[in-house]
Amino acid sequence: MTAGTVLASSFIVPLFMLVAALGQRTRERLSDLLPFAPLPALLAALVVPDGTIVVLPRSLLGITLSLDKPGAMLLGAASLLWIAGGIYARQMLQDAARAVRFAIWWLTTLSGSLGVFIAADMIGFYFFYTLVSLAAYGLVAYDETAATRRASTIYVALALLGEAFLLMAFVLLAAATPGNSLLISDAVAALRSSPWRDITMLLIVLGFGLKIGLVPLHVWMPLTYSAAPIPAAAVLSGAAVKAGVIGLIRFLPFDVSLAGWSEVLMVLGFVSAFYGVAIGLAQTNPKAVLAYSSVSQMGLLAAVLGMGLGSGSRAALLPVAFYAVHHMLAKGGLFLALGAAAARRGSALLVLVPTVVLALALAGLPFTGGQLAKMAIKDPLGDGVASVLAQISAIGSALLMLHFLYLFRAGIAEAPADRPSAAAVVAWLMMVFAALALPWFLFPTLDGASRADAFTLQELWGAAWPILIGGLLAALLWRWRTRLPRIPEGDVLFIAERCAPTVSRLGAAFERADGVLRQWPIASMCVALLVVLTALALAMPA
Amino acid sequence: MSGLLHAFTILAVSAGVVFFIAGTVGLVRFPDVPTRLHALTKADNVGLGLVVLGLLPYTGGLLGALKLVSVWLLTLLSGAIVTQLIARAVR
Amino acid sequence: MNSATLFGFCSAAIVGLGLFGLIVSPHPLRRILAFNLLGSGVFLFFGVVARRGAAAGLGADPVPQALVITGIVVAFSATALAVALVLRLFALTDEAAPTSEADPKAGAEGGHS
Amino acid sequence: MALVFDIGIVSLLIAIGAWMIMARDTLVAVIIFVVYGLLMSIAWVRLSAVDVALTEAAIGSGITGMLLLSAAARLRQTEGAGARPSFPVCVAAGSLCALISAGLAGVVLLPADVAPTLAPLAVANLADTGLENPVAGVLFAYRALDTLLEKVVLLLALLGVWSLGSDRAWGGAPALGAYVPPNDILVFFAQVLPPIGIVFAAYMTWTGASHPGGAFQGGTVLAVMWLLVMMAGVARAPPISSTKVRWLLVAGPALFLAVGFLGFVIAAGFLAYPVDYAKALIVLIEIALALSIGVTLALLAAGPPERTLQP
Amino acid sequence: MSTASVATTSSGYLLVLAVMWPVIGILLSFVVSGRQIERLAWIVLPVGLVIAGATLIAVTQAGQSQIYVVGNWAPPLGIALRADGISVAMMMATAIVICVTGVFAHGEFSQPPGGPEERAPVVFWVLLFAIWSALNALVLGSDLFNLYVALELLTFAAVPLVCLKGKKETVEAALRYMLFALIGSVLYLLGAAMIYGAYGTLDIRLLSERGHAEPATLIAASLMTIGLLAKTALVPLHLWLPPAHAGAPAPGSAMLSALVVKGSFFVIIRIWFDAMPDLLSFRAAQLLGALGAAAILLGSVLALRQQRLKLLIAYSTIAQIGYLFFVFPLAAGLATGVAWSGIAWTASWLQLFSHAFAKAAMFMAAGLIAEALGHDRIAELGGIGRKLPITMLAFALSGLSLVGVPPSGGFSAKWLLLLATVMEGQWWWAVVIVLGGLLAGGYIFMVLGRLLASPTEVPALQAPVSRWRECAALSLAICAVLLGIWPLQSSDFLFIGR
Repeated sequence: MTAGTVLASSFIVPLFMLVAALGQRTRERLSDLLPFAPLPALLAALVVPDGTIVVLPRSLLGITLSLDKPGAMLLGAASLLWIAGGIYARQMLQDAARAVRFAIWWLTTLSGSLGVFIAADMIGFYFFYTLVSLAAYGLVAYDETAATRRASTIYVALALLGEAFLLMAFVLLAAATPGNSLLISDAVAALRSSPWRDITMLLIVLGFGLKIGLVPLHVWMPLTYSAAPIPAAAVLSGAAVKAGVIGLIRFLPFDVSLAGWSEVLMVLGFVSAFYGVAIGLAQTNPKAVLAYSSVSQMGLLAAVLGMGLGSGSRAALLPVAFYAVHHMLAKGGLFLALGAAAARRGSALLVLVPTVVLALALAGLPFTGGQLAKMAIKDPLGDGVASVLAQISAIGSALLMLHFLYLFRAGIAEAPADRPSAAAVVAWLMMVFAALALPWFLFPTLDGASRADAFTLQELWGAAWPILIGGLLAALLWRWRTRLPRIPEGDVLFIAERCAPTVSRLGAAFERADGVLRQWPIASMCVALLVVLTALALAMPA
Repeated sequence: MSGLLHAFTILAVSAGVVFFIAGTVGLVRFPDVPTRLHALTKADNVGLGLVVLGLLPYTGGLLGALKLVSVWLLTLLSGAIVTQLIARAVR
Repeated sequence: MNSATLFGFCSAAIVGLGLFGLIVSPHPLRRILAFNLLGSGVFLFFGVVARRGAAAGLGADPVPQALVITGIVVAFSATALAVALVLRLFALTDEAAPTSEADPKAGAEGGHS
Repeated sequence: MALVFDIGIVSLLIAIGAWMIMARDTLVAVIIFVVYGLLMSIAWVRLSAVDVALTEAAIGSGITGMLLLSAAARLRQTEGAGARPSFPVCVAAGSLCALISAGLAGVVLLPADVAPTLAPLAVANLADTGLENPVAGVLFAYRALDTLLEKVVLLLALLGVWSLGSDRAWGGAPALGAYVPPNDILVFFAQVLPPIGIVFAAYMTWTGASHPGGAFQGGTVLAVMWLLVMMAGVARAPPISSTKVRWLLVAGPALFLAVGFLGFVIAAGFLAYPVDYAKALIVLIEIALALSIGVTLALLAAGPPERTLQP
Repeated sequence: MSTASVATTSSGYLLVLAVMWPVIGILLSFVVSGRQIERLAWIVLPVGLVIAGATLIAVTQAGQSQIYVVGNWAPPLGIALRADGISVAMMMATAIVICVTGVFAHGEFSQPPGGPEERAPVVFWVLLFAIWSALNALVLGSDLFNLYVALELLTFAAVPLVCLKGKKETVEAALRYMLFALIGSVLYLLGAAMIYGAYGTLDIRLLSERGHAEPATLIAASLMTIGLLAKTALVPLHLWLPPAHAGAPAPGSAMLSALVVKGSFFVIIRIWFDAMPDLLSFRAAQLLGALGAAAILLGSVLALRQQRLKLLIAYSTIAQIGYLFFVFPLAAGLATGVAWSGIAWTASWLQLFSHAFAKAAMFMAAGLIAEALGHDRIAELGGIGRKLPITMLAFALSGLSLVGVPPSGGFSAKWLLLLATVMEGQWWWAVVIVLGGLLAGGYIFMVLGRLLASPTEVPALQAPVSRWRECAALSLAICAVLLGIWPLQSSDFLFIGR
């Protein structure tokens, strides 16, 4: 039973810390608790054996928790990232006016983000998913500027839209499962024979696609990550996005080969992968570049999941989880690098070298976690068109990362040196070490994979040539950088903003209709009209 | 005996009705308010009196007759008061 | 075509008139008047139902008649409250804008004070 | 022959109803309403519902007419308020209302083969209530809960009217008759009629148990007499905070409720009466109700408190 | 006429107490002088809560509805009171909301010590008792005319509550509310008359045995339903609700939005699910559902566009009422025992109760904010939430329940409603429900954003807000969230006596 309580404590402890916010005295010290909140989750990821299932009492919504291998991997990495983010945030909130409110939103998002990896029933999953996506609003809207207000409004609107898709999908799943069981495993098993299979799959892909930023649902990502403060951007781009990945892992029916949907996912994935790189190159803000890199990497993951769906086997799940873990650690590290660089302008070299390694690791630099991640997803991709596209996307992400490094170095040069803060650097170094070392420990857990394979010449060269070509392209790009187009963050968003006036005109039409309806003669005539209509509706043979 | 009573009732009630008609014609034809009031109260009270007189034999018992007469007396009282008030209000 | 059916048609007509009066009257007092007319039409319908239910030596079924008596008293208390509201509304309107012509039109200004 | 009289009544009623809706001036419409009320009470007599005819005459056209008349007089200057809705709206409203009344007429036309009635049941059980007037039996025995709740509705309406007074006038007296110039004719009338009225009301309440009449009609006559006295200035309207008035208001429903709860003990349940002295209890309740209805209706017509209490 | 005599059950007396206890409160508060009325309230409120609790326990233990034949006259002639699962649940919710409103209103409507009797406190407490008694009578009544008198009692208690503050626009709102509610009750009365003309009885249980689809019954049913729609303010008959609920004092609008509007809805349910169980044709059910959908969309969009917080919440009430009317198209198969009609039935009651708690809490919170700021313009809320943390929490929790975020009762209701639409195959309702949730999310987050915003200087508190009034609002919001624990399948408690 202790494993169960440890597992449950991973999401209950942060929520419990929220209670501390009510007391006047404990409220000031809330921001100091941030780094310690994810510790139970880390413990759970390490200690709790796979496959443990615990059903919480009815008073806690009867949520069922279970830990499987991908969940444990993601939970461990996410808690590491949240710890690092917590260290950074604690230092940032030292004297900030809105520290308490940020801490409250932080703890809620943290609880949701960790809970989502271990939820085993639909209601629990939806509860955690709502926590992580709606509570992030507070993190994004921390800086109180016009840009952050616009970003947080768009974020909340799209988050609510995603919630709506998922709610409908879960209801369709629940309707198809025999008996009243709300377990995800039963629901997905019953999906094959459900009369609403395609609509459910569409809603699942839309809901989780919006979370992982598949094109065209990615528009909120660049806005949100550039508006959010550094620690928030790190945890949101690292851990929170993975809620979508675990959602796809849990809810896609891998044990039956759904032909149509695997192609859809692959197309969406690869389009996002290349689109992310293309638009990322046209960005000037390093945070936006990282955001578009997330769009690209998540697109790649979606493509791998599509292939797994097509092959009808669950083999692709663990590699996807492994790739996601590496991306989480690397991306978190890069965001924290931005913070650390801003904080320690002095020895630029000390900050630059690890960042270069981390950035190229995302593109699959040999001897790094990236290479292992690329190797892991090679078998599910097979050797057809998909693996070629994957190689090309590796080149693209290498190019994008070099572009980021160029901006990063320029950023360091003229960043205002406020004061070197130890916490920021500690958090960043922790992430760098985790991103480089952790994949090596986790790699053997993948079935049929050993560390030794990574050192064969053929593998090393396979990982190196995309980076070399990327470097070549980057050099070319550097010469024509002046003529590169500047695309505003959230590129296709301006189309949405252009149709905003039509929406407000629709609202005004509603208001006029209400004005007419609320005049006395019209309203009382509606009474008479409804009496006649109801009488006719009742009288006519049904 | 009842034939005589019937004749008496028909006679009295029809006389009453004639007075009512006279009162209404007065109300319609007369030029200003006081004269109309005058016509109404005079004619209608007498008319009502005759109708009550005509119906007395059918009330079945003294109590019914007394009630009918009291109706007439009350109408007389309220008619007079109201006419005074309207006349005073109009002047 | 006995008298009960005749009064039934009368009540139907009066209900129609009352409802029409409620819809088209602009002044709240006229609406209260139309409400009373509509109410008396509905009570007349009760009376017709009672008259048709005449049995066991009674001229009419006593239950609907008792309901009508209760209904009339309730209708009166509704009228009293509504009239008091109208008087209070115009008193406040005069207080607020004695010069401008009082305008309790049933426009849509609703609660946008 | 009687049918001709009925047709006359019905056509008059409909004509007056239409005239009332179409009248331009509100005061004219109210006067027509009073006439309509009196005609309606004749219609009730034709439907052999004498109790209802009395109630309609007393409450339906009497006190309601008086209330509307004083309101219309006071609001004469707001006459031009608002325009009638546009023509198409009137036509649409008219057609919809015509449709509804046609539906109603259709329902009236096709009665059930044997008209369902509760008359036999009511008469059969009347003996237990000790009353001879079946309508009083229904009001005070079979559906006593409705009558009790309706009394509470009356009290609430009164409280609603009182709540419309201003804060500082709370506890003061309604301004009825406070401004009327000394008018000897009205004073004479207010001294002659009330004694007759009170005797008449007492008789009406007393006979309610066996003949048409009862607490409501008696109470209304009492109310009208008190209003006449107040309007003539013979007696001033009582302050609403006077305990005597409050007790009088509550006496009727409180006694009714007490007897109802007593039913738990001495009879079969709530609002049940022991068979042998059911009539005594009911008459007692009727008297108390008549008193409190009289005071309630009078204060309802008198309106919200306006004059603050002169200490 | 088969007069299967229905007998008073063992704990039937509780039903009489439930209706008559607040009436005793009313009569006493007329007599007792102004200052003791609060003490009277401290007696009436807890005892009323105990009565509601006792009835709840009695019905759940007995497993079948409790009946009380008033005056020992069997129904066709006399009146019976009947408490089944839904009425006892509604009674419990009413008791809780009214008691908390009483606690909340103690600060605002208390007599100043010494000094003459004040107007507002006396009137408020009497109206509170009257609303309670009327709702209990509505919920327990099983005779159509008795329900009419209860509806009138409810309207007469609600109208003066709207214009208690005496401002011009509240008096005008009260007048429009009064007249529209009167149209509703007259049409209801006309329907009742036609039903009596057709079947010779007004008792709901006897009607369900005798009722059959003939023109008179159908016209009567439509008249009654539309009359009650006017009192429930379903679009397009919602002209009176926004100014009335926004203008009333905070505790008043809490009771109006949470309870009074539900009273007439309860009677519609009695008509279509008890009196005439299988007469609701598919088209009529779709019409009611369509009106509900229109209410959701119009109410939510207009709530998004409001400038004043109380008007926003009033329009949100109009939207949330729309959800209730999906019970007619979805649970139509209830009589014939279709499985998922039970889910739709449970869903709409869950929605009704969670909306009652959430909306009462939200109006109280808005009242506190308006009191603290002196106005309730949303644009200038200026982060007042940081000065009133508990009010802020109450508003957030009730908002989340309205939007339907997981731990709350609103979510369970929305989940079950969606499940019912899917099972029933009427997917168009699902689209409206989800869209309504989105729009609700929109206006709740708009207000939360303004409450949490931190401009350069947060406006000073004009009037100190006492702590326990905030806790009263928070307690109701927590009730709305606790309803989330309700098991997510058709609950048999709501089927007692069906």
